[in-house]
Amino acid sequence: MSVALSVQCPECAGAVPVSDELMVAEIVICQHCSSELEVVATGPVVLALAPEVEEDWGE
Amino acid sequence: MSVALSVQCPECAGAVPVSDELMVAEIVICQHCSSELEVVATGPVVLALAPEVEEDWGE
Amino acid sequence: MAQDDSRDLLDGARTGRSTPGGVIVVKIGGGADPEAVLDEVAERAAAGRPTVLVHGGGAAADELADQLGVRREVIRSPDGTHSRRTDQPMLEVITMALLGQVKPELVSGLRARGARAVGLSGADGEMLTAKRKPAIRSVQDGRTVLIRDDRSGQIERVDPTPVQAVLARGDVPVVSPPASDAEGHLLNVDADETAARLAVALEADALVLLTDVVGVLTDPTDPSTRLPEVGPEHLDGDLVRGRMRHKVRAGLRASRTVAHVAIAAAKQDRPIRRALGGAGT
Amino acid sequence: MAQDDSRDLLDGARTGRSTPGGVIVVKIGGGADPEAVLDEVAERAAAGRPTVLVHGGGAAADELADQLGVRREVIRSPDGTHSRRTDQPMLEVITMALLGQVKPELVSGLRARGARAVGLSGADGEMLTAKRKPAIRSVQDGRTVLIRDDRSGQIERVDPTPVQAVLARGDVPVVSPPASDAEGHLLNVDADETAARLAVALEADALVLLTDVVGVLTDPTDPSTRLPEVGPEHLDGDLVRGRMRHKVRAGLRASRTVAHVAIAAAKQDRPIRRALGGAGT
Ligand SMILES: [Zn+2]
Ligand SMILES: [Zn+2]
Repeated sequence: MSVALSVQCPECAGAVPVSDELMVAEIVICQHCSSELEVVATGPVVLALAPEVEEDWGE
Repeated sequence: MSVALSVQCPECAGAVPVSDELMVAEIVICQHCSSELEVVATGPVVLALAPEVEEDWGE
Repeated sequence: MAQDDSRDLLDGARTGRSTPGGVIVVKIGGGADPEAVLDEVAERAAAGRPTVLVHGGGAAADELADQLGVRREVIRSPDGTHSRRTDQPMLEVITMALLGQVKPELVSGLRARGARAVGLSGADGEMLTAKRKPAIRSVQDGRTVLIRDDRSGQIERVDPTPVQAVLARGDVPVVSPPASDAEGHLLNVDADETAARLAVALEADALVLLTDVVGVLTDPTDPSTRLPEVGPEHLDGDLVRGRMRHKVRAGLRASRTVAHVAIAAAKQDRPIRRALGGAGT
Repeated sequence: MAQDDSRDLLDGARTGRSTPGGVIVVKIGGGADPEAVLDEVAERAAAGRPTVLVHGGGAAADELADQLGVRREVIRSPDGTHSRRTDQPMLEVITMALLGQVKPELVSGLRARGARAVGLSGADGEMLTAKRKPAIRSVQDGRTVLIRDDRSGQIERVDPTPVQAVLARGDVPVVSPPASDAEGHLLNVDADETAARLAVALEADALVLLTDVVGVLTDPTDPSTRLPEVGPEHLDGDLVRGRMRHKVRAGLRASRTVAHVAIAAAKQDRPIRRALGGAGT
């Protein structure tokens, strides 16, 4: 059963919908600011800005 | 049950007592000539001169 | 990676090339039967033509992991690349398989053919220094998940000196992952990348990546779809998938400085010569 | 193997010794915690004092054999020596454990301490050429049985060139079995013998065999029975048993040409210095 909850985006403070099916370390996208967020904890869900995507192969 | 059999020593032709408990690759000593003999096969037992003892450690 | 008539490359003396000794780097998987490659490498060694043999060992690592009960997983990154999930137990399995099974077999095989070989890993003599990514993205069941315990890395620095020392003696270096980081911790790196980076660092004349297919195929099940040449554009879409993306990417990077780069089949007669003659990609 | 004040040995520069660079050979088991030895080896390397680290790995091989379901057996020869039954599966386990587990750990440990190390096996560069005995005698339940599938051998020839090349660069060679025969087949050899033969071939100043006991003990359970010195007569009877016989034999052979030979405990502070100072045998 999915409960309609939301958590504040750590970047823009917008409402990010979360469900109890989210896994720790999962990535969710904030629809307001497009930031990649990481599920740092569940029960309750805590979000943080996800680490940068590092470029492959140097250069 | 051990049957009183003997086989000819390949070196000196003396009688070497053998039993059906002998294992392949086992070493037996001929009491007549003191040679080291190897059980090459069982059922029936076949004996051959055992390989030389190689010296350890060179020299 | 253009087709070239490789005969002048292999008959090095006639070309008067000014590259250092005409060394070539050959990479094999470690799963496929190495007999034909070993024959050719030993032949080159006997003729005084320096060759570096790089190997992986994914199949051996998989089998050993299963025997030891170590979990195997494939990480599918958002860009479509597949890579092995390398947590600490898997890193130990990879190390055991590459250094303790595949490499000794290749060194033995070369000696049996009259060549002298020296096994090296990236950790030896700081030959390959790598850096791990603290967090990597993995796509599972439509979710993207961050993985932080991964012990794989990318090669940051290559010191070819240990390899050159072996070559100077006329021996065949047999090189593989793992690499180590600056603190000495082992990291798994891609064997194709290893071969490519070494080829660049050694200013090699050629890099040959041998695989179990005849070349880069748009349809991996259909050998007739072999591409005689590839360029960076081939990596943009979905045309090249899975492990072959690693090879193509490594090959393209190397081709900026290495004159001849080829991807071809290991399971043929004289695979190195045929690969450089254009039989692959 | 006499007691010596080792300070002048370790402070090589002051003695004006004419031996080549004052290299010493240190052998560890591979089972014991290597931390103290690695500390000291890294320290020596930083001070420009060449050290060769030889290792075995019986405990690691035993554990891996059990995990893989490979049978373990000890061969008790008529003269009382114990050796590992080394059929082909066990040889593969030994190779995996020594080259794929113990050696990478030591190379990593040295790098973590700021030293650069290069792993080598006897098969690399034909460093150790061995010959197997076609038939060995094993005493089981009072019977003597011939074993013909044994893949262990004795070292026939030592080529120290690969080790010297690593030392010349200021790096630490980390050396172990297996060796190979003239046809390239791997053979297990004794790690203590490996260390001793290398010490002789390198004209080393010292050979230190580190173990889990404080020295050669007449009663292996009682450290107070440590013999400060041993000679060939100690091998005649039953005084020295089991694995220690291998060490004593190897040490005695080496002592004909190596000035300082010691057998001592690995599990102490600064084990190398203390061993050469007479704390062992
Ligand atoms: Zn936001
Ligand atoms: Zn007789």
